[in-house]
Amino acid sequence: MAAEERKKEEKGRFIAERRYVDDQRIVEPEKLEAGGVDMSGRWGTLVLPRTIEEFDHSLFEGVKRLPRGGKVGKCWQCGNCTAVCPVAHANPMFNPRYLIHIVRMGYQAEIEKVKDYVYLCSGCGLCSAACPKDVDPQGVMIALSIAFKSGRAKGGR
Amino acid sequence: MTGTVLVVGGGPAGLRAAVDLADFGARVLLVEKRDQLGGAPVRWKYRSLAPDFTPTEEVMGPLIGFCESSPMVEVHKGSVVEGCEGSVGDFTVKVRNEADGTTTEHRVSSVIVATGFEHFDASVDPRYAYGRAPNVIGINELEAMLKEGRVVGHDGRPPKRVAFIFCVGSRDRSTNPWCCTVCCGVSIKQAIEMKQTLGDVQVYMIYMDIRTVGLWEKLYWDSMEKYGINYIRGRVGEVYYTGEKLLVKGEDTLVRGPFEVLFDMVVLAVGIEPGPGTKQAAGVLGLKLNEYGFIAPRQPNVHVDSGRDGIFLAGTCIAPMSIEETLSEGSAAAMQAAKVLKKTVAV
Amino acid sequence: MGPSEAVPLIIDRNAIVGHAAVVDLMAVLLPLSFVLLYLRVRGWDVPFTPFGIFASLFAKEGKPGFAARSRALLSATAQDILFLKRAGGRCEEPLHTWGRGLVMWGALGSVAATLLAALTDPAAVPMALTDPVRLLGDLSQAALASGAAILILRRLSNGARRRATDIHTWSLQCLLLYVGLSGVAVDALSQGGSFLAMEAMYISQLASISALLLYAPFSELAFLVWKGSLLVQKSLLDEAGPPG
Amino acid sequence: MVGASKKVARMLQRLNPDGWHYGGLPGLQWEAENAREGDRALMGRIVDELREDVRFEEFYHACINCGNCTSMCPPFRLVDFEPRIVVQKVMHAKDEPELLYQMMDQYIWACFQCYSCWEVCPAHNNPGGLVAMLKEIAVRHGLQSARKTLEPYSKILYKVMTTGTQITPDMHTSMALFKDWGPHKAELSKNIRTERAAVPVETMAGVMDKSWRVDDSTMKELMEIEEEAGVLDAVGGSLKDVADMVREAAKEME
Repeated sequence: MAAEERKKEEKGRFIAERRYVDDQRIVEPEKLEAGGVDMSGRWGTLVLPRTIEEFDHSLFEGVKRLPRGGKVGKCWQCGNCTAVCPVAHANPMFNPRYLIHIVRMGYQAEIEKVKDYVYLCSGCGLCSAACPKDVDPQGVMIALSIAFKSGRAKGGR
Repeated sequence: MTGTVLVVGGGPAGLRAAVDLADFGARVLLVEKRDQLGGAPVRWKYRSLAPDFTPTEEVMGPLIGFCESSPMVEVHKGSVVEGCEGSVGDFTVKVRNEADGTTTEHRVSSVIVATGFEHFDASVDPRYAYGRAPNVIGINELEAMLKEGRVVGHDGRPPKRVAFIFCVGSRDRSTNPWCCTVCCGVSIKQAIEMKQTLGDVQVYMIYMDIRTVGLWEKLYWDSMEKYGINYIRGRVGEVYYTGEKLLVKGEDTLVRGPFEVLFDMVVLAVGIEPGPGTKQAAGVLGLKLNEYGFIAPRQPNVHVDSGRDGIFLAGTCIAPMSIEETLSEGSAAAMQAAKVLKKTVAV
Repeated sequence: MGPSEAVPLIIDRNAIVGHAAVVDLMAVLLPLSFVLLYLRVRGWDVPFTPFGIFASLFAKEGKPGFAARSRALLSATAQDILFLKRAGGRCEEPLHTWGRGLVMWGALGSVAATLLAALTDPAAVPMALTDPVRLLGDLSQAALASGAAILILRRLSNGARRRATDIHTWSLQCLLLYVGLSGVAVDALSQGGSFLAMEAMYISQLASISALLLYAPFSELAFLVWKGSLLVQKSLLDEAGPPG
Repeated sequence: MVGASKKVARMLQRLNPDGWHYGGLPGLQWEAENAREGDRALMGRIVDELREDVRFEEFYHACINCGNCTSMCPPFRLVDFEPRIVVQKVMHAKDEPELLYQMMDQYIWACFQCYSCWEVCPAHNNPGGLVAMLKEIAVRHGLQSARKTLEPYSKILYKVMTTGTQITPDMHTSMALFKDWGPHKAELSKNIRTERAAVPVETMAGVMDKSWRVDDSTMKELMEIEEEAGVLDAVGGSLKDVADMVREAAKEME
């Protein structure tokens, strides 16, 4: 465990703004040889771009069909839900507005990053009361957590 | 003393003013630079008008029909006002016909300036590849396509994925620093029409702010809730033609993610800017232009008052506005001209 | 599964609904409720159902062994359910936490009291008012009713919240309220009411419990049970769960 | 300062434990701690210095959060760095100096001053320029972060200090005139690919020379400015060899 973590920390340690690069996007070959010269170490380090190249709405369409997820299409990203959410206040990795948006646009990498936090929703319903567009974010969180696990909607396993 | 009013510009504001004055009993001299009445909605073949998808003909048709047939309205198409002397109640204006070069002189009681606007020329801003890459069109061109009921790319195939880029030539110090106020609503209206026309098209609105003022907000809500149009908050830095599709580069500011996505068609929500006609008319009539090139009213909150007695303003030559506002401004200016008439010739 | 077995503690031998009939009814309804829950969760097309948690106890993958997993299961149950770490921990208002807590504790207390009563006196003859088991039952029913009342009033008190609440939430909370209230009423009637009134109340409580059992798999409760057990499973298998 | 208002305290709390800011977008915990442990007086001074700088008026107007700068930003493709956030934090610097300070740890060092953002900004802000100013301030105050981040860059820093930016004209794709290049852009970029191909890769020295022909007098002036502005002294503490290299180079030219 400890060795694994150390390895993770050492990955890309030459990058000045290392903390702003996602772990999974740093590629560092164990051994790199070019023209008979050993070039392992920083020369082989590669940072994969984080550019979004495709919008994919299949997961979003799946969410719409799940119980209580039907109204998610109304969301206009005002952020009222996140503003009142006591969970988001304590742990900002849980952000209803953000979750809805990344699912809508199908940003796979982002979904992978935060999908386990969706279960933090306490179901207090403050967001649904605050939502100006009647999206029922509390219900959408239910639908999202099912969707992330469901085989029916792409994106969850 | 004369009972005639000169209306410069045959667009919505000018036509409305002419119709109202003729109804009031005044004679109207309507001078239009182009060979066709109706202004921008007719010239660019607008399919329908926001927010209720009213067909353009329904709004413009009666106005044009009235002006062309009424004995009270003397229409000079293809003409411009070249000179204006005198004062309120008795101006002498020269109207030159551009086609045959003949100039006629008229005496008028007052002048209504309604010279309208031009769509921003997106080729000025290189980042949108307008004019260089195919399938990059302005909302004005899309309107004509929608009117034909045939939205296709340069290869004749309907697009599967379309991006609308908002605020092109608006809210930018390099081009025009003002907000054109209507192109959000118009773009959304077109996106909905596109969905209705094409069916299986994915539409993405790349916006900075959605400014669907007042009752136009319904368009915004419906587009999302009924038509499933996607909104991405951000601004596009570059449109690049790959030889097949258009690569649009931008940032989704809601997730802080860079995107580079291929589109079949890019629609630029080109803004409103004052046209050469406005500048020319202002020069001839001795009106002041503001820092943006629109005609500056005496007091910014009172649009009709040009600052010169007997000359009144209406429509988008003062500031960007929607067609409903333009029409009411036409009526408002007609009222001012009527007041002058009442004082001088007692109609 | 809520306060399902909250059978009142006074069951006379001459009662219209006999003890055996109640046991039979529950023996049918409880498994049916579980089956419905299973089917509902399966209907979402997710691989994990709440019953998978028992399989996880014996699963081969993951680090800790069976004993450690059992301990983890117990502690997660205690933390999340008894002490409301998840369900109540992130409520904005203390009142809301209390509402949830009372419902949770009341339901558990009712079940415990019923089981105890059944164990100590299978014939279920009337017990003295001071009987600890009976006291537990009464208090639990009252807690359940007041908890449900808090939840309902909380939703009613705010216009926006009222509008945002869907019919399933209302139905579930009203059912919980009625189960608790009728339980208390049965006991009160047994002390001083007419026999018929008590029996009628008792039958209505049985009906409400049955309705709750049949309806729970289709209410939000199914989701809560699913989500809760999923999180517990995650901690059992020592997967990196989200930091609470 | 003790009071530092409940709002600030609450905000710092928000940064903890996950270090989020700006509407819950992911920020960074270690920097939040950096800001909390930082000297509040210093944070205020940094903001004042930034605002009093003569370039500030030109580089900063107001940010409308459109994201145009970011859409053209090369580091943004790889790193979670956004010129938009830089300008936002500069905009709010007076009220929230700790956020600006926090950013000076690793964040701003992702920028390499290509000024693409400057060209596209509809409000004519210059995020790259603001980052440059912030970097200077970090160096001037000898912030730990600046030392740590700059250490591996001694040689490059030397290059920047003596000859300016590292961007070559052909690396710039936009049609618009790149303000920093002056009228010689076209001439410089005409043969640069061929010239570069001829340069042996191992040396890299030739490449650098080709990037921007800086006049000897300009270079001398640049160094004098560095010296006069006290930048060399500030760097001297942590990057002594760089400062020495600059001084030597200046002497050689005399």
